[in-house]
Amino acid sequence: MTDSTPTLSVTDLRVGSPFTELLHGISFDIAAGERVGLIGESGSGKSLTATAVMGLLPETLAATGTIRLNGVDADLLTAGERRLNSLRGNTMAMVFQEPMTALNPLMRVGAQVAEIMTVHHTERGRRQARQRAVELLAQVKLPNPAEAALAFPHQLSGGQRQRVMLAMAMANDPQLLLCDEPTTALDVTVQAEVLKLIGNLVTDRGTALLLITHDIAVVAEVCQRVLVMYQGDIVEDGPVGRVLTAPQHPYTQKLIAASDLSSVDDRGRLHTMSMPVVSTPAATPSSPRPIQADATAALTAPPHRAAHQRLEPDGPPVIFNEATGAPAISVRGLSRQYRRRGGGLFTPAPVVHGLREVSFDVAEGQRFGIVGESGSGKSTLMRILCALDQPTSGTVDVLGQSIDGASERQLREFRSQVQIVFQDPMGSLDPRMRVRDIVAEPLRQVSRAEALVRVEAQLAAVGLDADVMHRHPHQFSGGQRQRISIARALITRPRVLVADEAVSALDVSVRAQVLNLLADLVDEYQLTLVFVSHDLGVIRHLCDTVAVISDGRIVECGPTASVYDRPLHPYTQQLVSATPSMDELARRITS
Amino acid sequence: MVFVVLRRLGVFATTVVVASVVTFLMLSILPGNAARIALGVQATEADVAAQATAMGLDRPAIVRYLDWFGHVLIGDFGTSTVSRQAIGPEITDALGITVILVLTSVVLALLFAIPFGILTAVRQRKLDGAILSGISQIGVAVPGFLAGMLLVTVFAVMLRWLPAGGWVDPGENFGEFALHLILPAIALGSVQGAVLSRYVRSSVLEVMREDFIRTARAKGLGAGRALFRHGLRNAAVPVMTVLGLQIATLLVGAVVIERVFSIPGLGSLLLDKVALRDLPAVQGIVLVLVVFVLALNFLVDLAFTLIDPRLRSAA
Amino acid sequence: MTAIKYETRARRPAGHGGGATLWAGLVLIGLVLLAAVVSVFWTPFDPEGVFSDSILLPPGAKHLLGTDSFGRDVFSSILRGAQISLLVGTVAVGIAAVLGVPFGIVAGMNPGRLDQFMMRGNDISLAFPALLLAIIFGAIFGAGTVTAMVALGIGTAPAFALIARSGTMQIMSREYVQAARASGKNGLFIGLRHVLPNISGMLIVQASVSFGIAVLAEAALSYLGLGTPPPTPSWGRMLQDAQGYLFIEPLLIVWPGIAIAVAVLGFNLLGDGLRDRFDPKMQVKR
Amino acid sequence: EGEPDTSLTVGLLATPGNLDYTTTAGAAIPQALLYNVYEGLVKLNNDGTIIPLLAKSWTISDDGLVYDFLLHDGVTFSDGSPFTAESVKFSLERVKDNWTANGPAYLDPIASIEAVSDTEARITLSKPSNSWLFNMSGPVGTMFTESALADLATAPVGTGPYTVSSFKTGDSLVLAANAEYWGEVPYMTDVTLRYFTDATAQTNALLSGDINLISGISQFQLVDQFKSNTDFQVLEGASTGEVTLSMNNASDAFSDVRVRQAVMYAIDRQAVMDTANSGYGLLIGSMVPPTDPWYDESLADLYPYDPDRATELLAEAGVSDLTVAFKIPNLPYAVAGAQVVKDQLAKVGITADVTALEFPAVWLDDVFSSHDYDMSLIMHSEPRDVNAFAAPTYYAGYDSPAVMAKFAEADAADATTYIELMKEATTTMAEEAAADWLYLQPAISLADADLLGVPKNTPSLALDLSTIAR
Ligand SMILES: Nc1ncnc2c1ncn2[C@@H]1O[C@H](COP(=O)(O)OP(=O)(O)OP(=O)(O)O)[C@@H](O)[C@H]1O
Ligand SMILES: Nc1ncnc2c1ncn2[C@@H]1O[C@H](COP(=O)(O)OP(=O)(O)OP(=O)(O)O)[C@@H](O)[C@H]1O
Ligand SMILES: [Mg+2]
Ligand SMILES: [Mg+2]
Repeated sequence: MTDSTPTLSVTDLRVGSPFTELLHGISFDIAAGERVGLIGESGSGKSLTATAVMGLLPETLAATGTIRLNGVDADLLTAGERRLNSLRGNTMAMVFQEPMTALNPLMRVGAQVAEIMTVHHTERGRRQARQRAVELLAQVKLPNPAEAALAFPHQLSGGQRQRVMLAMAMANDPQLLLCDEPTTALDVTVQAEVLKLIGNLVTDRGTALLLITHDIAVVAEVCQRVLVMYQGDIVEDGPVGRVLTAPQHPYTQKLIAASDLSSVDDRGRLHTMSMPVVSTPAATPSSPRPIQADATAALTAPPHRAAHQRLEPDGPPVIFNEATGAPAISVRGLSRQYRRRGGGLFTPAPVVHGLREVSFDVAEGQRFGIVGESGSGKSTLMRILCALDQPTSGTVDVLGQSIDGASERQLREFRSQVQIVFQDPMGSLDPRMRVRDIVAEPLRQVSRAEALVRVEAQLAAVGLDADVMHRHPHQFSGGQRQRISIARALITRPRVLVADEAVSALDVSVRAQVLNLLADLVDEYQLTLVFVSHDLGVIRHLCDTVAVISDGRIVECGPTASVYDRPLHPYTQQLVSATPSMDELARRITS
Repeated sequence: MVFVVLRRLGVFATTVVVASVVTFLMLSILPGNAARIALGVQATEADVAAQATAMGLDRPAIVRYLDWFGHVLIGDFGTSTVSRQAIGPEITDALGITVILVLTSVVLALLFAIPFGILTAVRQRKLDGAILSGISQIGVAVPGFLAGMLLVTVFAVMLRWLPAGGWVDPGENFGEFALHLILPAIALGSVQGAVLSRYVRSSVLEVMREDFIRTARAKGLGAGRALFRHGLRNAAVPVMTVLGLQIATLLVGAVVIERVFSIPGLGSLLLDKVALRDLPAVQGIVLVLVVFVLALNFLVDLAFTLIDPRLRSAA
Repeated sequence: MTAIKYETRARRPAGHGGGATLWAGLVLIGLVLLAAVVSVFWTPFDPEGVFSDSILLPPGAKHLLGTDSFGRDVFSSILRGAQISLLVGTVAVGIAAVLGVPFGIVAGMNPGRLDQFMMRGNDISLAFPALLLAIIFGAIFGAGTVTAMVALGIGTAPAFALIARSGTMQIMSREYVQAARASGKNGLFIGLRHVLPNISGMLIVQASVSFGIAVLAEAALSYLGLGTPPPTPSWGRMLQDAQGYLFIEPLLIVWPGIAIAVAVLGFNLLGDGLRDRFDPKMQVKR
Repeated sequence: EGEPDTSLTVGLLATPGNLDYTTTAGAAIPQALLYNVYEGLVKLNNDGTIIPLLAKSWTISDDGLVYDFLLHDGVTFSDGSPFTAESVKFSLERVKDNWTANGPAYLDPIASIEAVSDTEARITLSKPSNSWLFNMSGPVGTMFTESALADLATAPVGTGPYTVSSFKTGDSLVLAANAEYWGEVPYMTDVTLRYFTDATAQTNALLSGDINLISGISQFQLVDQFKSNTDFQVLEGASTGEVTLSMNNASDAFSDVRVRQAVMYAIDRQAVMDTANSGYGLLIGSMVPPTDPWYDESLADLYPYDPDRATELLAEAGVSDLTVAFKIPNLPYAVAGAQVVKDQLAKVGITADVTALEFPAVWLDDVFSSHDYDMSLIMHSEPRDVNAFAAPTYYAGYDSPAVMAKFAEADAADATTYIELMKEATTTMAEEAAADWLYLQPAISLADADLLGVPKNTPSLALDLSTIAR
């Protein structure tokens, strides 16, 4: 940081549509080699800020203010298109938020990476550019980079695509690198590598970095300075250590408190930053305190085992978490294969293994967590447990009902006893139905009046007022929507609740609310909970037992604390070690 | 692999057989007596009955179907009850004419629609874009035969630059062939072009809003280059679907233009043969049309697979 | 506060998504509708009579748009013709939707064999375009408005089926459908309560566009003599009749031409406007 | 200057399905081939008189039964085979068993045919017949050669001035002058008959110079533009097409003559012609065109337009609220005419339910074969078809033994009595309102101004090209 002029200087940036202003005049600088984090609530304007710097705002939005880049004698907001074209991808580069759609589906990824070099003539020829593209792909740790370069985007996983984006952004050694949630699609192990890579680039080349994320741990790990955005304003700007340990703006304070899954209040509940509008907090005096379910939950914990501990290589597969009495859920040798649609004109449809030979039990009253990377078969398992999908082979018994091959009529009773909460709070609610109808949906043979009474009671139980009943889902916040879907799941008083990534789409603040609510309800109704997440921290907080899935197999299972502290399987070890935790964070910051 | 190809062909063949049954059934309930039409108003009822027997009209439906389709399978469409000639060549001639007409008009339509559609999409928020877009909207709203009538009036009748109609085989006299093709191809193509340009426009608009275009621009590609290098191939996929459907409907749909320009195409042949209750011919024509459309669908699918790697390999 | 924020988000796109186009479309359709409704009760002259004493008059004070070869007031015929166009459009689109939408939904809800089977059936019906059906039906049942409408309806149904199917497949992958299944709801309920309402946007767009196509197709059929028989005025037949008078009374071809263009344009603009409005990409992104 | 242009393109409306008029009905084939490719012993001249063709001359025995034809010498068919009296015998004897269309019954009067020598043929009738020789001028009188019967549908072989050089169904028929023709070789050496489905397309083709001649325009509103255009000539002549408002005499609605007469008074034929036919045509009042010798122009005024009288007649017949099934063919003139008729009938309280039936298929079935109709509107274009119309089995259902007897008597009578009796019979039919013959369709030809010798009238089915020149 010898040069006193910052690499990027943004002054009084305002972005607005003809109807509203979205950014209310934000200003910040980034010096060369400086790593700045940008955090904030979803929708607070983080992505807008970055795209405004790139000059790539959607046509419908207009920006005012000044954006200056070191060495460029013009305001980027008013510079000509030709000028900007020569800067974009060369002097400044950006990694966009959604890796699924940011690549051209009809072009090989190697060519897409090479293009950024040929456009700016930073490589002499097409062939050199291709070669360099392969090198870059290797740098971002894409396995088999030469082959990967020839792949089309759909042939890569989300995380791989994100790394392709990163390779592209780094290709021309930009002075300014803008990364918008560059690791959301990555599992923690890859995330760590990618972050290291970004860090190296910045240090080696003196690049100015703006890193947008909702993951405070990531910020702590990578950045020196952090900006906090709240509703279109930068509300806090300071060194990471200061902001994370002594936040000043109330929003930042709440945000940080809510991010910490290990810090709980005296009831074992997370700190939330809920700003109640229609909801009252879960633990209002009106809602009866639950009878503590600890007595039933105090089971003899099954041993902590991992798959590779199998005694003989060809011996019977391990049955994880094997219950002694009658388990709530009993799964044996479960496999599910998918036959992909279509196939080529001359190739048969390929077979995809969703699950392979999975066996485990879940005892009544247990809070059973399942973790694993994306695509490892978690959702598949959940769908089968809820009889929404049929296994290819194996048996599944839930509450004594055999699910494999059961007809819808045989499942009638089952349906009211096993309920599911889905990942996406918006996607799991029919946008055209009113809350009242959504929540009442699972009820059968119940008069309308009674249904209304029960819906009202259930909404109250999840902390929503009765007046929300006539609204449509889009009129709620993410956390409120997830409460609605929980209310729907609980209205039939099920004995088993299956939650599939029920909090991963939520931002930290809302996440805390929902986790608390779930914990309350599980206690209150004495539910057997099966909770899926890719986030170890969340599982650790909520579940007593955890199973780790990798590539369609359970690789390890045991009491949460035990798995977390003494992981047996290499995959689990990776997973645990790569997960940044707030404790560690605090250590690192203070050191 | 061979198995998959065979299976696809099997499905295709089954579809064709079902289509032939549908065709046969639908046409077997046509009212009107082909024998009476052949003999005219002076013939007695006895003559007509004898003629019907001679034409094989009194056999049970299933026998007639099997006889017909069996022969079709070996390439024999039967003999026209009207021209008393083999129907196959009659259909191929007419189909050839219609296909030339339709393809020419589609090429014209594309030549117009692609630049026009892109232009109106790119300049969507500009005045000229809006005006051009308005023009194409109006183009869509004009009935094709009206366009044809006006073209004839101006270019053939008033200016006498081009023939008012008719058809000359390209092998016979290519210059004349080309002259005769111009007006009908323009009449058919202009409306299709207007329709297609709407699809090109919306498809390009859609692609322009895709994230990967933004990515391309973030690489430093100008808006135009980003669109050309990354957008157009993507935009082509939905446009091709429409194009396939358009060609399919145009094979019969061209009949209106064929009438305006007195072109002996397939649609005209169909109308004439229906009027004369030349059942073997009508069945043949409809079957050829149906198979043509099914084959076209097949080809469009194939083209998709070539353009879009996502369809080529599923992984 | 959060709730308020979401409310404004939901409303904002409605304000400008396809606004001008939508309004232009609605105004044009409004005109056609007005003509159709008014002509039920009143037209300046009888559009179906024969007036041998007022043949082929040019436009004037008495006959706003002149008269045709039967001495009929063209303005009255244009007004009455709106009825036919709207009728044909409504019935054709209605038939297409009634046949195509349930078909598409059932196919979309049952991926696998049934879907494949139904889609091959759909391929076959796609191979019989509306005009071909109109020709065949015209021969079987006699040409006329009803035949034309039915043929157009059946001919358009496969398009509706395709759209409904692809929409259904999207909706079926949504979690709320899974939730409904987990609640023990059967296919009929899911189809009616979840799928249909959620694909209605797409279907309305399709309906609007098909409406325009039907109006044009009716004109083409009338031209071929397969449409509405005289004396009931239909714009397409008016055009055809006027063709013979192109050199005597060229205006005769102009009026029905404009009427058709206005109606088709109206429905196309409406369709475009609605598409923009329903298209999540045109709306403010979350 | 230079070579005279001897090629001609004619625009026609009805396309022949094939070229065999011995088994295929319709006017299209004779129109193209009769007198051009095929010839008979006699020919119907443009003014309606019978003149010699392959027969140089003929004599008729006093009892009207024996016809001796003297044939031209050295005539050959276009395939080279000779035309002799044997050809006459062969061709005419073939009709009875092998013809199914175009009136094989016309030759029923023939008892025997004898080839006296190569150039002399004798035909003996079983009873005298005035119409027989007239019919011999039509298709049934055609001379064929035995050597070329295999391919009548595509390769006609006749003795005429032209041969068929190519035929594309629905598109065109190309004729080339027959270099070996026994008579005077025609001026036009290459004639293309182009077939249109649409009258406007036809006139556009003429206006744009694609074709030189339109014979028998069908939509008369298209004619006026040519009258003022000096590049073209408009030729108006008489056809044999009586546009007929037929009433099913056997139906409940019209079995009472007074009801039929009421219709006659209710219809303003001039107005029908003005409105539906742009004023072109001739009011005839009976089924006789002016080219027939027994034409009586006074019949046109038999039933003047008098709606009051119509109402009276209906009242007399005790008919009120009459609704009739008015089934018309879906042809332009019928569709137009029916609208006017319907309107006029409405004024005397008759409701006509108009249905346009597909022509020919459905109309022939419903109306012509099944007689399932009350009223129809169709043009009868065959020459001298009034006898056929009077047959009780005919679709008109007109059943008058007296009239039938008179027709039979006329046929057997001598030439002058023939005309007299025909006149009486047709007058009776008109008086009894067997049908309402609205008007005679005019034969209007439109041609390039420099064309000469374009036939004006169409008394027969043929379009005689041999007289046309530039
Ligand atoms: N094209 C647009 N037109 C109007 N408003 C927009 C547009 N794009 C984004 N917005 C609004 O601007 C605000 C900020 O959006 P932005 O994408 O910057 O949020 P973010 O902080 O990146 O959120 P997230 O963490 O969810 O990615 C949001 O309220 C969003 O609805
Ligand atoms: N309907 C399907 N058709 C084909 N393959 C499928 C289908 N559903 C899932 N798969 C495949 O099965 C595997 C497991 O998928 P699943 O959805 O269970 O993973 P997951 O662990 O829930 O992942 P995520 O965390 O991303 O939700 C993946 O490879 C996926 O691509
Ligand atoms: Mg963002
Ligand atoms: Mg999942």
